[in-house]
Amino acid sequence: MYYVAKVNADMCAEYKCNTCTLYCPEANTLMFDKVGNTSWVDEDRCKGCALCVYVCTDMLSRNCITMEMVHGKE
Amino acid sequence: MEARKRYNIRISGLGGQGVVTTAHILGSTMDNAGKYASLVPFFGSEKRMAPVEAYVRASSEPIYEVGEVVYPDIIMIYHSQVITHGKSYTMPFYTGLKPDSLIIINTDRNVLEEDDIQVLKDLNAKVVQFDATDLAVKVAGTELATNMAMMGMLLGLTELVTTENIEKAVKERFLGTSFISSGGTAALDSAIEKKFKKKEELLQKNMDVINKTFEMANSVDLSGSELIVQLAPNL
Amino acid sequence: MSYERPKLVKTFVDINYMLKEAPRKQHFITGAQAMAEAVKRANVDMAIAYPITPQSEVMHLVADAFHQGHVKEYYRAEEELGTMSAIAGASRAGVRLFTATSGPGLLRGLEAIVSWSGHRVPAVLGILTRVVNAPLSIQPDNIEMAYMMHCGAVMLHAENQQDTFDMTLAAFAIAEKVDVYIPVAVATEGFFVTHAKGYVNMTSDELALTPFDAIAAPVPAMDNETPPARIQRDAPVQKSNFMSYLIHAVWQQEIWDCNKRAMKYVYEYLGGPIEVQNPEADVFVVASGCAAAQAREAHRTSRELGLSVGLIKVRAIRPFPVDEIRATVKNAKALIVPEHNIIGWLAQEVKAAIPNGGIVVGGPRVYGGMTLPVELIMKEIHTALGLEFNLKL
Amino acid sequence: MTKRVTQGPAGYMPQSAPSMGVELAPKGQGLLYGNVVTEEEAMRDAAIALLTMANPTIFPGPQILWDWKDDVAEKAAALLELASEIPNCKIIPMPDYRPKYPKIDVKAEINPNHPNLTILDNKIKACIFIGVHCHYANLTLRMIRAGTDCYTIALCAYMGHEEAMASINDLHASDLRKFKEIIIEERKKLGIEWTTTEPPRNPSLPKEDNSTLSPVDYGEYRSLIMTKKGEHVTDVE
Amino acid sequence: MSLKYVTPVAMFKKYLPKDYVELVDFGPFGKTQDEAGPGNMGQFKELMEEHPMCSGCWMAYYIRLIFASLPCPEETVTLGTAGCGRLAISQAAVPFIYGNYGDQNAMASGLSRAFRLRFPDKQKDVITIAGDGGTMDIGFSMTMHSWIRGERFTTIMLDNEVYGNTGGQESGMSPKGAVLKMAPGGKQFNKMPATDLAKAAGCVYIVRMSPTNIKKAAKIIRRAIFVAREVGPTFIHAYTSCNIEYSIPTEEVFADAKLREKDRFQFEEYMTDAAKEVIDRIEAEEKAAHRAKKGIVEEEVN
Repeated sequence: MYYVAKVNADMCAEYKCNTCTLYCPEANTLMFDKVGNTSWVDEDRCKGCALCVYVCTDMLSRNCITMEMVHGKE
Repeated sequence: MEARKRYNIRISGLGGQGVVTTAHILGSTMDNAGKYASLVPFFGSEKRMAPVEAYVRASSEPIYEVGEVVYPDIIMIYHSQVITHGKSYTMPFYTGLKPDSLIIINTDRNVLEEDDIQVLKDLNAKVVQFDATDLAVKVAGTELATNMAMMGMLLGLTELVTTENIEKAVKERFLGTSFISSGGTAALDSAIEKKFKKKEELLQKNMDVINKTFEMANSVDLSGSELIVQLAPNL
Repeated sequence: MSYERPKLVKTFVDINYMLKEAPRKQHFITGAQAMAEAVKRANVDMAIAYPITPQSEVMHLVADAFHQGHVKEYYRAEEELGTMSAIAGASRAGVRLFTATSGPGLLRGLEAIVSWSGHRVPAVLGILTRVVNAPLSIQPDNIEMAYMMHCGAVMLHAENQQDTFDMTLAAFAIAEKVDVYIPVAVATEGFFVTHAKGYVNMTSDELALTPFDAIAAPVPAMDNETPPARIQRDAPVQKSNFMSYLIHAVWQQEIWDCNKRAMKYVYEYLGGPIEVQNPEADVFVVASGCAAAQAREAHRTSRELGLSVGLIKVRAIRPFPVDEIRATVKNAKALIVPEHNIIGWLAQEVKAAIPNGGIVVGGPRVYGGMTLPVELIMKEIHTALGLEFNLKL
Repeated sequence: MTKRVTQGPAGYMPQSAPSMGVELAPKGQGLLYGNVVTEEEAMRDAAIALLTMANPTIFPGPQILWDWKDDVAEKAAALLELASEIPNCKIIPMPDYRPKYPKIDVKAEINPNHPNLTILDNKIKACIFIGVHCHYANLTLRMIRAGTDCYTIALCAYMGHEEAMASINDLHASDLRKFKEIIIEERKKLGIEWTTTEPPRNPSLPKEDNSTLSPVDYGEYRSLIMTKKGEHVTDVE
Repeated sequence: MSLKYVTPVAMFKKYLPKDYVELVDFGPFGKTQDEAGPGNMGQFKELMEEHPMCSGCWMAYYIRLIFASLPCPEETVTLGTAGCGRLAISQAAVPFIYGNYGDQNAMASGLSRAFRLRFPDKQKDVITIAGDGGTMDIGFSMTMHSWIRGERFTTIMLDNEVYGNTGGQESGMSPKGAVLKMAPGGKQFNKMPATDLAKAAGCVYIVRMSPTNIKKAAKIIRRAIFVAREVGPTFIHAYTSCNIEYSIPTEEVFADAKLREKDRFQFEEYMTDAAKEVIDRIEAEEKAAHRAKKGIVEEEVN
C-alpha cells in the first residue's frame, strides 16, 4: 500500500525531455533511457514523493507521470 | 511450552509490518491486564524492506531488566525473508534462544532448513508456522493487519491476557491520544484509517483478526514431540 | 602574505639511531625547549597550536621551529576544540602531527582528543600539566592526566627535561607503528619542568626522523590515493541492534589492544615502562613525572641513611605496567606514591595493579602549584619503616 | 600446543585476543591459534582447514581489489592462483568499509560492520582475509570469532592479526605462492581430486522482482505512505 | 593518476559486486560535466547511493546535485557532522569524514592544508557539507575562524531551518516566530545572517540560494570549488527544506523551494575581484573546451 511513480512511456517519448530525472531526490531511481527516449522508474527505489509529477504536470503540463498504488495480495 | 511467569520476546520483521506497533500494543495489553511489560525503543530510521527488530518483556511480576532481548524465550518472525534472505541483523534468527522456547513464524510453508531444525530440536523449541498475512487479508481485508494476527497468535498460545485486554489496548492505539507515534507511523495510521473510513470499523477488523487467531491458537497442541506445528488457515 | 622559509637539508635517520646511537651534546635548557627541540628533529609535517598562555612556551617555540624550516606547516587555531579537530582532519591526509596543550585547554579539546584513538590518529600531544579546578590558577598540578587516562591514548610521563626530549621523539615512532597507530601523549609538569632549566643531551638538529609513511597504516589515509573511495571515517553505527553495536564494542577493544601493543615499543625505545632502583628493598617509592625526581632524591637520601628503600619510576601511564610493578614489589612491605594532584590517580593505579593493595601509601600529595619537598617523602619512608621522622611546618 | 585463539562462537561479548595475552609474531614467523610458530606451520594448518572445511572463501579487501599501487596486480594474480587450487573456493570481496544501509547483499560481498551476515548466510567454515586494512581486519576477525564457528586466516602485509586462527605477516606475492604450494601438497596428502579452476564470478543478486512482493514488504515510514497528488490526507472521515 | 584507486585490478573485476562495477563503468569518475553532470542525471550511475532520507527530501536532492556537479570527484573529500545530510553523504562513493559535533570546518582546515603539503602538485578538493546547526550553531566558531584564516576549501550549508535529524528543534537559522521544539512560543530572535557573517569573515565567494534552477545550482557549486582551489574560503548557503518538520506535502517541495527564493533565500552572489578572475578564466576555458569538442563532433558528423 504505497505509491510509486509510473511513467507513461509512449507519452513521454514524444517530448524528448528528461527534465523530471533532474529533480528526483533519489539517485539512480528516475532514469532516462536514451534509446527509447523516455524516463523510467526503478520501482524498488522510488519513495513515492511525487516531485516528478509536479515537474511533469504542474511545470511542464505534460502529464506523463502518475502516482500509482502498488497492490499486493489484496 | 509451559506457562511461564515471564516472557522475553524478540520480534523480527521488515520495515512496514508494524513490528514496533506490535511491541507498543503488546505493552499496553499487559498493562490493561494488570500485569507488567517493558519495551525497548528501536532507534534508527527504517525504510521498506529494511530489517526491524523490537523487544518486549511481559510478566505477571514487575520487571527490572532493561536493554534489548538478547536471550529470548519467544521469537516472532513477521516475514519469512528474515529467515530465507537473512533479513535481520540478528543472525541466525534464533540467536540466544533459551531452551524450551517458542518461535512463531508468518509463513504458509516450512522455511526452516535442516541445520536450523537440528539446532532448534536440541533446544527443545516449538515452532508455530502460520500464514498471518493471508489471515489478515481474509479477515480484515488488508495485509496491514498482519501484526495483529501475529500478536493474537502469541497471546492466544501463551494465554497471558484476555481478548478484552487486547481490545482496550488496540482502542488506545487507534482512538486514544496517549500514544506518540513517529511521523512515519502517523502516516501509516492515517492511511489505514482512510482505508476503513471509520475508526470503529478499523478497530473491529483488527479485533476480528485477533479473535480468529485466538481460536486457532486454542486448537494448537504444543505438547507433542514434533518441532514444527504448521497451521492451515482455518477459514 | 607569504615569506620564504629556509629549506633545510636534513639527514633522515630511524628512531633507534636517533635515540640510541646518534652523537649527543649537552645543553642547559628548559623543558619546553626540550620538547620543541625534539619536535625539530621529528620531521613534523604539521603543528597546530592554541596559546592558552602562559602554561608553557612549547607551541611558541614550535612556531619558531616552523619559521626556521624544521616544521613544514603550522597555524594558530581558534581554540583547543578547533585545534584538536584540525589535527584529526589533517591526520586523514596522512601526515605527521604535533600539538601541545595543558590543563583547561586539554579539557576544552577533550571531546576531540577522546575521539582521536577511535579515529586512529597517530598524533603526538604534549601535555604541560596545570591546575584545572576552580579557583583557576596557572600552577602546575597534573590532575588533567586523570581525564586523559581513559581516552585510549598512550601516555608517557617525563621526569625532567631529558625525558621530555627523548620521550617526545619516541612518541612519534610509537604512535606510527601499524599495530599501534593511536595518539601518544607526552606529559610533564608545568613550571617545574617546562619553565625550569636542566641538562639535556641532544642529537644534532641536522638529523630528522624518517618521513611519515602514509601507506603503512591500519586505516586508509583519505587522500584519494588509497582505496577504498567509498568510506566513511568514522561512522556512528546506524543500526539499533546488539549485533550491529558489536562493531562499536570491538572497535573500542581494538583501541585498548593498540594501547597494549605499544608496550613492546616502550621497551624498545625507552628501556621499559618502569625504572627500578634497589629491587630488593622493603619500601618503594613509586612515582611518575617530576614527582619521580623528588622520589629519586628521597631514594638517594634513604640509601645514604642505610634504609631499605627502592625507587620505581613509572614512565608509561598508558599502557600501565601492571605486570612489571607487580613483579617488582612482590616482596615489598610498603609502597609510597607521591603525587602532584589531589585525587592520587597513580596510587589508585598501583593499588589496582597489585594483589595486596593495602601496602600502598597514597601520598604525600601536593596540588594547586605546591612544591613537593623531598622531606615529605622521607617522612613517609620513615613511618613505613617504623622510624621516627621529625618534620615541622 | 595450547590453542589460545580458536574458532567461535566466542559469545555475546568476545574477549579480544590481545587482552587474552596473545602477542603478534615477529617477522618471518606466523601465529597459529595465538601461538608463535613458523610460517610454514601456520600455512599448513590453514591449508588443511581450507581443504577440509565447508565453503572455503577468500575475502579480498580494498588494498588488493583496487589497482592503486604497482605491486597490487602481482599479488592479485598470486592470490587468484592460490584460490584456484582450493576446491570449490569462492571469492567474496570487501570492496569498502562504509556501513552499508539498509543491508548488504550477503552473497556478493562482506562488510566489516557486520561480517557475520555473509559468513552465516553462506555457511562459510574457513576463510582468508587479505588486503583489508589492519584496523578493519581486526574488527572483522573478532566479530567472526564472536558469532560464528568459522576458521579465519589472515594474510597481512604488516604485523599480522592476533584474532585469526592462522596469521601470516609481512606477506608478499612470493608468500602467496608458497602458501599455494603447501595447499597443493596437503591436498594431495588428503587425496582430494581437483583440477585447477578459478572461483566463480561474483553472484550479485538480480534485482528483486517487484511484482512478487506484497505491500507489507514495504516500509512503515513516512517515505512510503505518501498521498497521490491532489489527495491529501488531512482528515479522516 | 588518482583514478587508479577507483579502478579495479583487472582480474578481480569479475569478483566485484555489480553495483561497484557499474560505478566504474558508468560512473562519473574521470568524465566531464557533459558526459556525467547535473544536465544528464539519470543517464549515468551516480556517486550518491540509495539513502535512508525521507521521501521528497529537498536536502537529498541538493546533495545529489552536489555530487553530480563535482569538478573532480576522484580528488574530492567531503566532511560533515551529525545531521540528516550525512545519512546520504556517507553512502556516496567519495570519501567522507565524520568527526565530532560541528567540527567539520576545523577538520577541513587541517585536512586541506595537509593535502597541499603532501601533494603540492595536485588539486584535492575539500568540501564541508553540514546542516544549519552544524555550521552556524555548534560549529560556529570553527566555521568563522576557518573563514577568517582564509582556509581554501568550500563550505556548503544545507539550511533546512531546523534540527531535522533530532526531531525538529529550533536552530539559529530558523526564522523568527517559527514554532518548533524548544521554541514552543515561536522563535524569539532572527535568522542568523549567514552570508553577511561570511562576508565579514573574509569568504571570497558567497552565494545564498534556493536550488531550483539546476544549471545555476551546479554552476555555483563548481564556482565555489574552483575559487577555493586558488583564492580562499567559499560559502554556499542553500535552502534544503525539511518537509517533515515544516509539514510541506512532498509533491510541493519544489514549489516551496521556489517560494522561499522570493523571501528568505533571495538569490545573492558575492565574489571578490580575485574570485571573479578565477571564475572568468575557468569558465572561458570550459567554454572553449566545449566548443572545441563540439567542433570535433561536427567535423566527424560532416
